Amino acid sequence: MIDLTTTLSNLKLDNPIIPASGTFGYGVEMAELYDLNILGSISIKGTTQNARYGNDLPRIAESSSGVINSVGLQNPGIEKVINYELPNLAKIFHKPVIANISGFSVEEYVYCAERVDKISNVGLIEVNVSCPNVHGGGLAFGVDCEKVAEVTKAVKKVTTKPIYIKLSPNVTDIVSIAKSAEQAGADGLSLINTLLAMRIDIKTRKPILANVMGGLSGAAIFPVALRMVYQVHKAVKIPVIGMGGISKAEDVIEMMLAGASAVQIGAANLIDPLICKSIIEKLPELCERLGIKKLSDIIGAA
Amino acid sequence: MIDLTTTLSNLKLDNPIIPASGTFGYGVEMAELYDLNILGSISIKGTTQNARYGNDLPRIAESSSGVINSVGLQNPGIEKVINYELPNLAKIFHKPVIANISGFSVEEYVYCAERVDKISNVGLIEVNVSCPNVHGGGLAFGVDCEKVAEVTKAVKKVTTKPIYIKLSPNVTDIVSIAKSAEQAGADGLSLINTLLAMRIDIKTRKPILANVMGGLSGAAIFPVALRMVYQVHKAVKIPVIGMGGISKAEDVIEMMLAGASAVQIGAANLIDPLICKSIIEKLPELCERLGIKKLSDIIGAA
Amino acid sequence: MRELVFTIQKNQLIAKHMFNFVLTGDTSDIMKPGQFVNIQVPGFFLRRPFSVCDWRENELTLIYKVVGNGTEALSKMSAGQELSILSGLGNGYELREIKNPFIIGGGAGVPPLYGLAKRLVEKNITPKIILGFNNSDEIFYVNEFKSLGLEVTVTTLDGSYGVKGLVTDVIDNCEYAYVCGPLPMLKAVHKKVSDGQFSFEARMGCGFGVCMGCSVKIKDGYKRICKDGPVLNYSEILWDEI
Amino acid sequence: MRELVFTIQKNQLIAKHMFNFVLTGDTSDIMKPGQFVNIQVPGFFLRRPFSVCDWRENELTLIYKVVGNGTEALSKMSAGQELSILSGLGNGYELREIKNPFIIGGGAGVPPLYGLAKRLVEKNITPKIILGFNNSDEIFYVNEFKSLGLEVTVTTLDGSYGVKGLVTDVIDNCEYAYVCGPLPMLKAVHKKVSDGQFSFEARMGCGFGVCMGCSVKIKDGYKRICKDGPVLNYSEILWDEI
Ligand SMILES: Cc1cc2nc3c(=O)[nH]c(=O)nc-3n(C[C@H](O)[C@H](O)[C@H](O)COP(=O)(O)OP(=O)(O)OC[C@H]3O[C@@H](n4cnc5c(N)ncnc54)[C@H](O)[C@@H]3O)c2cc1C
Ligand SMILES: Cc1cc2nc3c(=O)[nH]c(=O)nc-3n(C[C@H](O)[C@H](O)[C@H](O)COP(=O)(O)OP(=O)(O)OC[C@H]3O[C@@H](n4cnc5c(N)ncnc54)[C@H](O)[C@@H]3O)c2cc1C
Ligand SMILES: Cc1cc2nc3c(=O)[nH]c(=O)nc-3n(C[C@H](O)[C@H](O)[C@H](O)COP(=O)(O)O)c2cc1C
Ligand SMILES: Cc1cc2nc3c(=O)[nH]c(=O)nc-3n(C[C@H](O)[C@H](O)[C@H](O)COP(=O)(O)O)c2cc1C
Ligand code: FES
Ligand code: FES
Repeated sequence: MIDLTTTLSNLKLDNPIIPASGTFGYGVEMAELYDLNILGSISIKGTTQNARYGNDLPRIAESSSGVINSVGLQNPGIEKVINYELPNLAKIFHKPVIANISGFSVEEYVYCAERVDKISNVGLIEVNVSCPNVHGGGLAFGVDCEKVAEVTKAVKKVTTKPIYIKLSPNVTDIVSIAKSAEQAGADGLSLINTLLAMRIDIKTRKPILANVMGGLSGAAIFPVALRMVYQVHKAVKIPVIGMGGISKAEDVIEMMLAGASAVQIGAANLIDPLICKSIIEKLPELCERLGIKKLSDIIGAA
Repeated sequence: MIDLTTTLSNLKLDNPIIPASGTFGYGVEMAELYDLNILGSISIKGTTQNARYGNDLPRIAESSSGVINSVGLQNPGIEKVINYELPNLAKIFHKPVIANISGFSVEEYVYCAERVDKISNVGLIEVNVSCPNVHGGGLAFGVDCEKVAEVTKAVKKVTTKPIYIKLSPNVTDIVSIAKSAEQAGADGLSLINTLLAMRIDIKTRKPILANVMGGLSGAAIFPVALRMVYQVHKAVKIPVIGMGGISKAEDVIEMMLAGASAVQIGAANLIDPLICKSIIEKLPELCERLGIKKLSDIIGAA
Repeated sequence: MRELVFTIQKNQLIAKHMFNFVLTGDTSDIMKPGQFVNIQVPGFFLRRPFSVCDWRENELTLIYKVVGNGTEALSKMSAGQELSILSGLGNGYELREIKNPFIIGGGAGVPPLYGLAKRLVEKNITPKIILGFNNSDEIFYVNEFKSLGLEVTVTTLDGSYGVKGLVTDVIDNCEYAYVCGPLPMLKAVHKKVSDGQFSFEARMGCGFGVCMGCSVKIKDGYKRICKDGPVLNYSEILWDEI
Repeated sequence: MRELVFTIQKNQLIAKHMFNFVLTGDTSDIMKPGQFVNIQVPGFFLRRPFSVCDWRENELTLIYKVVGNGTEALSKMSAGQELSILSGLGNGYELREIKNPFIIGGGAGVPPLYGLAKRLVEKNITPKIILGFNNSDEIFYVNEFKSLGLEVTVTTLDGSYGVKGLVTDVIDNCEYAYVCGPLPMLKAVHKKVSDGQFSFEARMGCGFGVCMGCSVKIKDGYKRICKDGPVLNYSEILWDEI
């Protein structure tokens, strides 16, 4: 028997496969297709303090091996997530979940973190620092070491569960941002979020997305994500959840070799809703073939 | 008749199609396949002061819709380029070429720029600031506004031909770097160079590239390149040469709508050596279909 | 919803840029006309959504228009080739017990209305059919609707067939309409009818409700075109915002 | 070099993971054994290089081993399917007027040596053939070499066929060798022979000399495996650096 278990801080996962925030809703649609309890965990759609409709349509554009989204954090707000979505998910998924939270100010992050920290089926809090920092002029929190540290410290102060900071890849030096988060007390890191991108409709001569720009994800970004996970893992001591373009079991192995303790699967869910299941089913055989007995042994082995 | 001409500073091109530096050698191999004189121009392989062998093999890895290279600026050095490669190219290509130069210090950039400035078939000098800055600790010149400005000013001082600064996409804020180059006197900008990326061999558990990391290019990066060209075009007044993942005539239109005055085609040459020819042949028909009479009219129209 | 493999049986040009696409496979997830399927076209990242035009056991008919690279690639595929399809997506039209509804379609919006008309007829309802096209080259399925025994009015923009003008020019005294077509047509039609069901399009990430890529505001919150739609009710639609 | 379309004629498993791949198309760009072609496998960004095993007018034979995703996909293709191929790449072996050369191959390096042996025989040269494999499951083309009237020595690592051991165990008194195989084999062989031509592999960006992806240092500068190789001469190779 191949051992697929892995650990994120105090959270033990049956396997490293976690659907990524924003690509799995709150699980109910996917539960029509398969028993979600085979998953390592689930990262829920990013939650903000108040309900958000998000950006205007179109919100989706396509590219070679990728999808660009400008959903803009549509979510029902923290109260509804806590009172409705999370209990609902608890009925179909009997393991701790990852609560992904977002904010447009430090106070909003703190508010959301404090609220989800008390929820029993939340095992880990993932703090998405890729939202534009409205107080600080619109660039994302996640591109600035000090802002990342500030958010991390503030969130740590009000929580007891492991805090994972989800980093933006749209930066010159991912390593120094990762280190800032670590020094500020982050228990782990999630990377990467989407790459800032856009498409133009050559017939209308206008950007395809109503929001003009959006985030690129999918297989296209895998080698960039892998590079960042590799660099960050080498530079920090806290665990890293690796994501970005993972679409097959081989990619999971590669991402773990780069240093990921677990992985998230995003865009691939959209085009193949059974992808997480297929990967989990394929992992033992692949490990066997590669001479891996305990999957967590290979974390950062490259 | 559709007018495909476009202008880069004082350089008038018959069409906007330019093979990108490093993906077309010095033209001789491609000349076996077609008459290069159909091209708008050619950007030659990046030249450094001294001959460089570059990095160890393997230097090439693949990804979904992309290729990662760590060639490491193999080139015969500026003297041989000037005395052998450029005159050779002049025999088969009878238009001004783009001399792409690189350096590991400001002095090296200056040396190379001064030398190529005197060569008659050089129409424009493209300064690749993506090389690691050995004096400044190894991060590329191109990720730092001040360094970019310094290189630009120094190169402008010793040259008479248009100077285009080729920007690295591995930055938090491409716009401020573009503006620094403009303020320092750049006549135009080329973007983007490759995205820092890597792959790991899951059998050997080691990075595929001997150099560990390399640069991702090809269709995978098109929406990131398009976004950067769009942002930079909106922020500067000087012309932009757009590149990154262009692989068909439609991509050329899209890149020009985003703000490119001309485009370069890189990785696509490697997998389809006839791609530049095909695109040039397809452009008139496509323009016709899209109601474009003069291609340069659409620059930045999105 | 299920992920299934279908085999192409027929892929035939039936009007300008318009293909009749017949596939063999398990259709048991399709419950209602107006539902759609999401097709993985080889070489493209996202799936392409197409309304079910008609279905029976083991046979699915779609009609698609070549508008971009994905549909272009689809048009080059041939009988025997297999496709991964997410079947049984969306809510579909609810078959209301209204005696003489209108069915109003435009261009690439016509396909689902055929499956709808057929099923209304099976319920002894006799819809009045109004179909709008740009010109005579683009007309398709008029005879198929007629074969159901229905009265069909065709409009063309240039008058090259049927009534010259828009579908809205021939809608008269309509209490209830089943509608599918481009957004400007839907908006124009809503002003001419008192009630009805309208099928919408949106660029989709997933097509089954998890990505929020297709979410539109309605009077009482929002709906996902892919999961809560594509068919929305007249009264819930925010006509000024959509 | 030309970009051409070839049609698959045969794609047949002939040993463990090893496929005999026969294609129909214009072979006029292939001049010498040891040259290679670069195949666009649908769904993959880079082309895949394979040595020409044999060729005649309108027919190209390759032999490939399934080692990764691209060759896996190739192995699933079938007769009638078309492939974009860059044909006539690389320098190939120079056919030297040496009476009794050795031809030494290992595993997936054997294919080009068959085309070479055939053409040497046509020139009345009688090479001695030494082929090394891991075990009997992986052996292929031994009979084809024998059919040329040549003496063939086979080694297997596990002794399951022929001589147990490595090709180097059976090289005796070799003045000139044509060699193709994995790098460790090439290195080992060079120590047992006085002169010869060695065919190398490298991960390639282009395969026709423009990207410098495959450049190796040699005694007098560098050579691109794809354009100046894949066949290098014994004397120019930097055996300690390669
Ligand atoms: C619920 C639904 C039902 C549909 N039913 C039909 C049908 O029965 N017949 C038919 O001809 N067309 C139908 N469409 C439209 C069809 O999905 C698009 O024409 C098709 O996706 C275009 O793909 P492409 O690759 O050719 O275009 P491209 O422009 O190259 O596609 C690029 C991206 O944009 C998306 N896209 C482009 N146009 C549309 C559009 N109008 N709607 C949604 N996504 C789009 C594509 O899916 C793809 O993700 C339907 C759309 C939806 C949402
Ligand atoms: C000049 C030349 C001649 C060759 N002739 C033959 C032959 O006749 N028969 C045969 O079975 N194999 C041959 N090879 C090796 C063959 O090219 C690889 O096995 C093949 O590219 C692997 O593709 P993949 O997608 O299955 O592997 P993957 O590992 O999935 O490929 C990933 C990338 O690495 C490259 N790559 C992987 N292994 C090699 C390799 N050994 N050499 C070069 N590139 C590699 C691929 O081309 C691709 O770009 C030759 C290689 C070269 C350079
Ligand atoms: C439609 C969509 C919505 C997303 N929403 C969120 C979100 O709410 N919060 C977040 O942290 N990341 C969000 N992401 C980013 C993903 O969680 C993931 O980091 C990214 O897509 C890279 O992984 P992938 O290439 O596997 O998709 C979203 C991605 C997509 C495609
Ligand atoms: C093999 C290879 C070598 C390259 N060498 C250079 C170089 O010497 N100088 C340079 O400025 N850019 C170099 N580039 C970058 C390209 O010129 C181009 O900016 C980049 O590849 C993005 O375009 P593409 O996606 O069309 O390839 C190289 C790219 C590749 C793939
Ligand atoms: S397309 Fe994903 S929710 Fe509708
Ligand atoms: S592979 Fe491009 S030069 Fe050899």
